[in-house]
Amino acid sequence: MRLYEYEAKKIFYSNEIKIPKSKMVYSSKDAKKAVQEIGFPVVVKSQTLIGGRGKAGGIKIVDEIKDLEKTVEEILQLEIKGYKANGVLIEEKLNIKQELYCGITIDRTLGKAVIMISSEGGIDIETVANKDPDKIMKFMIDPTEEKFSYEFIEFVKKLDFSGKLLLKISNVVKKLFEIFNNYDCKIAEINPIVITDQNDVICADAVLEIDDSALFRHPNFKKRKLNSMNEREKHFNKKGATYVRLDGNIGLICSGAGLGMATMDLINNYENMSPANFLETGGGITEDLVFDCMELIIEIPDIKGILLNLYGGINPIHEGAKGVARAIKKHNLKIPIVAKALGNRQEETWKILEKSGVVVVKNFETRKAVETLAKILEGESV
Amino acid sequence: MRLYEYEAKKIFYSNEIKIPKSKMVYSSKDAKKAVQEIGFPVVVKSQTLIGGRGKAGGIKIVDEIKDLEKTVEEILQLEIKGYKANGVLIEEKLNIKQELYCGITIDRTLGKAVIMISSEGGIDIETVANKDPDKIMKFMIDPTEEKFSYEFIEFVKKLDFSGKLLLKISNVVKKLFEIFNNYDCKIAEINPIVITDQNDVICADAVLEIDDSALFRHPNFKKRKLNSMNEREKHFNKKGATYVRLDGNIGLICSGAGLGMATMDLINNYENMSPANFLETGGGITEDLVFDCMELIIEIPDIKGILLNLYGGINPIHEGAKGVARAIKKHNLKIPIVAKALGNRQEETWKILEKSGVVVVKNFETRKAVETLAKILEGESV
Amino acid sequence: MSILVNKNTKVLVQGITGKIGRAQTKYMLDAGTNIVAGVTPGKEGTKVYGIPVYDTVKEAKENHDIDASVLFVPASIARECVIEAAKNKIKLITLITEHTPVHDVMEMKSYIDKSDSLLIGPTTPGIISPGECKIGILPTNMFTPGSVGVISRSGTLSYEVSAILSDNNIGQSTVVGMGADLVAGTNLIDILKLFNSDKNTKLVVLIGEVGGSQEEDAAEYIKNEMNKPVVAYIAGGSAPDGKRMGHAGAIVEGGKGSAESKISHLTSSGVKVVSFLFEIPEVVKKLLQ
Amino acid sequence: MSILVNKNTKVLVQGITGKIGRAQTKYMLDAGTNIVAGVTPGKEGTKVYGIPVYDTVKEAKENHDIDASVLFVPASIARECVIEAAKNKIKLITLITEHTPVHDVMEMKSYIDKSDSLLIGPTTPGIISPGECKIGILPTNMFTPGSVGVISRSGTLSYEVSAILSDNNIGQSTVVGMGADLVAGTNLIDILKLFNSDKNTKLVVLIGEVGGSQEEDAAEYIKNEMNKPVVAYIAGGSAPDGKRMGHAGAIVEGGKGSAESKISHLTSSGVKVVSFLFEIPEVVKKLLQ
Repeated sequence: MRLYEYEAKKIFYSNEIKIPKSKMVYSSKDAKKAVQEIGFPVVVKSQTLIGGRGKAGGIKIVDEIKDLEKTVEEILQLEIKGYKANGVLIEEKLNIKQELYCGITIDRTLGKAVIMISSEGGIDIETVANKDPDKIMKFMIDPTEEKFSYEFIEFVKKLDFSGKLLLKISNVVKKLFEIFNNYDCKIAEINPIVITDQNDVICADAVLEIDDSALFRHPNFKKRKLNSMNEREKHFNKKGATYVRLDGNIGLICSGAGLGMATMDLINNYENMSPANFLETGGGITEDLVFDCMELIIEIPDIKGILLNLYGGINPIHEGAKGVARAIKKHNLKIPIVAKALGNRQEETWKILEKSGVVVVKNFETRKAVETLAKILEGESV
Repeated sequence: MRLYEYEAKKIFYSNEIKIPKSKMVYSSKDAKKAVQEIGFPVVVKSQTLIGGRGKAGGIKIVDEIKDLEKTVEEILQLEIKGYKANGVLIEEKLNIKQELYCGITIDRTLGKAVIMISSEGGIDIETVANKDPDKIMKFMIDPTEEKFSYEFIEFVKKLDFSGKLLLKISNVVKKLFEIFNNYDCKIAEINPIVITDQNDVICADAVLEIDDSALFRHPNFKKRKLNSMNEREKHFNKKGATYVRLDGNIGLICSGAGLGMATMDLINNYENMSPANFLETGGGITEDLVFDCMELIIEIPDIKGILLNLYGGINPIHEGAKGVARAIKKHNLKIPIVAKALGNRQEETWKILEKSGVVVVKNFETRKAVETLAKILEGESV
Repeated sequence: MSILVNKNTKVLVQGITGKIGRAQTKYMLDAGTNIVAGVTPGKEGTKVYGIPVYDTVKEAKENHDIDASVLFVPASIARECVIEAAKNKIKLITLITEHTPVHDVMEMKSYIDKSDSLLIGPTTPGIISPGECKIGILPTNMFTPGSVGVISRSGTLSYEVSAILSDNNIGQSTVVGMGADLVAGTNLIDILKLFNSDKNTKLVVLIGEVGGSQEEDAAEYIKNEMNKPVVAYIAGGSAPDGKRMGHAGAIVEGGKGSAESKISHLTSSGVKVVSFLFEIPEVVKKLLQ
Repeated sequence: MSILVNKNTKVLVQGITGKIGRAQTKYMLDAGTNIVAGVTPGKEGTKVYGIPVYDTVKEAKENHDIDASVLFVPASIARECVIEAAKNKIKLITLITEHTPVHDVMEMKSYIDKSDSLLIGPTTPGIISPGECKIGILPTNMFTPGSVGVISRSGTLSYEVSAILSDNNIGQSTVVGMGADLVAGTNLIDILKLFNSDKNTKLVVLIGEVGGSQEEDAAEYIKNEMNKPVVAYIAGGSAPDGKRMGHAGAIVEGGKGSAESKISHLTSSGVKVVSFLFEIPEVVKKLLQ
């Protein structure tokens, strides 16, 4: 779960990381009020979860009141990669002397948090990373060992800071690491950390992504996530299923991410077929879950066929089959549905599916199931 | 800083340890209201920081409304070891099947927390400890290593519990240990943990003592402590000084606890002298602090003389001397004051004291200073 | 004979009395697994399919020889249960549980790395040496004994590829599901090493997927150390991109993580990378000739 | 010659730029202590009485040989500063700071116990080997060189007893303040052992006080191991009782902790226990004859 910049900054503020004066608004009217408190010039920032908003025109500086309304309205209307902003943040403009970068994430191979800092922060940080990786200092953290203040100081010294700036920057990195741990983050990032002309150290942007699996430890964020979902999404979320809408014409229900990806690879191999969605159930299959999956897919316009690809390891696939049967009956479905369902209780599963008119492919190869669906769509008999 | 039972129970409750239904009241009128919620029979418990209140009559069971007012008033008026109650706790009476003991404190020699549990809790726990120490299980905790749920289960199993009771009791011990750590406790104790006839596990009493040195991490309790102090006590507290009122006639100001105790040993050796107080400044001597010490002592009725015993290691004893001089001048003090003050800047110190009429003993032995004061009080010249 | 598990492996089931633990215990027993004990706190004295249940791993260990533990426990306590197994010196720990917080996984991995134990998972289907021992939830009927080792980052694809191999009369020495989470207790290289020194394994099939740099690291190991052929498939070449999440992930991965990167690293290490799973039997047969 | 410190001991001062750190650095230099560096984060490049200041212990260590560190740091960060010294392998760490939270002390002690370092304090006046080296805040003029070792749980009484000894022409090999907190980094026994094997120490004066069971434990050691005479005083025989705080403390101490208990344990271990400090010189003289 990624937080909006303004949400992340609230967390920073309550953890004693300095942030610019700012106010979240949803209209140009409120923006005017906000500016009265903050004072010109201000930065107007689109609140969206999509990266690259700066380059897409989602961040604008406004010097005078006459430009405010227009800029705010523009940014509120601006779509970035298909997404509109969830309000704008009106923020004091800092007098920047230097921009630093600090990002904390997980090194997947080592299974350790890695803290990265660079004295060349800003929008081009990835270019720095590619061209001059030595300019980004990296520190691996053993999660069972406490990290002490002096270690953050030793670390930040490698960027050649000294005196009060050394202490201020070390403190920001330490606090960010505490947030990363306390909020179960997968990513905690400040880009840039701004050193102002007054030698203040202020966080100008904020990225926090909380691990969805850990939301049970963060009831407020869990609530906020559930509030942003409809009933079906809530059900999916509770069961640990993943659904991503795509552009194609074949509905897909798979019982694992790898299987789903492999099935998509196969579907994409046919000219007239492409996945309309990516849907993986994880290990939480129930009749209701698969029923919901089916309803979700048949709502997609121009859907031509459905492919189920399920394994009965931990999953009770016979229960899933009942969900398919229920959906077919309720919606009187006529589009071709092909299923491959193997593993524990497969015979029972096949029986239920076949009774509902699903074409069951009893082969081990997903290819055969995709082939079968392709043939049906071509009008061939199978 | 010891918490009242009702304060400790609030902490227990917010940490998901079960406590009896209860309400804190300060009058018999409010007690009646409380009983309407709780229902008879109730236990009326004096809220005091002194141990042994049960044996002193500070805990009474009330079965009927007719006895309530009298019992509450009696307990509100009851003095236990010279202290009146800070209100009474009205509490549901539990149906007790068994009483357990759980106490967590610090083993001073090892420098480790020690968790103690016994299946023979209740008011006679110290008798159990003396007569049959094997009935109290002890576990030493390395503060740098996390203690896991399964370890608490392993631990509580030694009391021969099983099934749901095992889980409930282990959970209470685990939560109490979390409280011990999170609230910087020196002592966290539940005596008794009650197993009810319904196999509920409920904490019937609660002792928490928070480390005064750690109050900076617990601003709410720091505030509550400061609120209960007058200005002078606040000053003492801030400087880390300790003051205990005793029964004698000789005021005492020492710059360390050991020195204070040794000086008391010497004073007690004289028939007509005994300490009126114990006062140790710790390492925070300032002019104001010692001035306050002097004012505190001269308020004691029948004070016959004052002994200062100061070392200038970390302490600026010349500053302390200025405080003595100021107090003498302000209150036009005439009672004999003897000072032994040695170490860094001792000559300067002596000069200030002698100028104010203090008898300065320049010997290394505290005995000589005590002797000198005794002689003055006997009317001998020194 | 096989890696990690064989017919002598004595298995403990943590979380044996839950709905899933109970059902999967039955399937494992049916597959011939030598389950000797179970653990669920508060349930000591009961039995599940004749298997005695204990309150703690310590007691199970005191009463039985135990080589391996498999966990069907809630995600919220997975961390503590894995550490309990490791502290009790169980050599092989398999965590089936999905949706364990990644910070918990990092912590358990840190404990494991300092111990003599090996952790498979979380979100793993487990391990099977067909005909000898199954630890986990893999559907037994997909697997046949043989001499091809299978390592898969995806659970379901480990079934699919094994079923395809079996269908083509290519049996498996051991099939290992690595677990699909952001952080896995054990990396591909650790398992490759075991297969490399297992006499009965003649060839290894590696099923990777987009994300992380395990396949790239494995490629390096294969190039330098591996003395038997490796066939690989990388899932996710046509998968949708995740939403972009800050720069940190990109900087850490440093250009690795895409299907292209993985395929090119593996190919240049001498691995035969196929585009579809169904191509595998033919390639394997050719390489085993 | 002495224990713990001597004229060759190279000393670091943590918290050297604070008011107290600065003043005490001067007193230590005046006492002949070989202070080679100081640490205060953010103050690197400055000097205190000619001593170079660094941001971290690590850098001080890189630039100087350091045997011992003495800390004048706020109580709230004492834990981290002690651990920083220990992690940088400084052998002797003396924490002068008062009012450190006891949970912090337990944590630092746990780190120290797993390291090769020794922690004196917190709330200690420090250590002095008169004429050679002073680490801490002891007022130098109380002490003279000689062959009596002094260990004191009370800071001020370590001054008093040394001054009385000096006044009676009995010099001290080393005087160690153990620290007055609930938990001390080092216990009496640890220091007794050092004195026991120090050739220059002929007799040990032990100043205990009520509370804890260190003196009782020391009595056991003295009885079994000590090969030189010990004279003791226990402060607090007439001190007021603290308010009663639950049963836990009483159960842990199990009857130990009172002046009576300590005196009887020490006496029956062959220690000469005096009732007043001023009796010590005479007893010492007799025992040294």
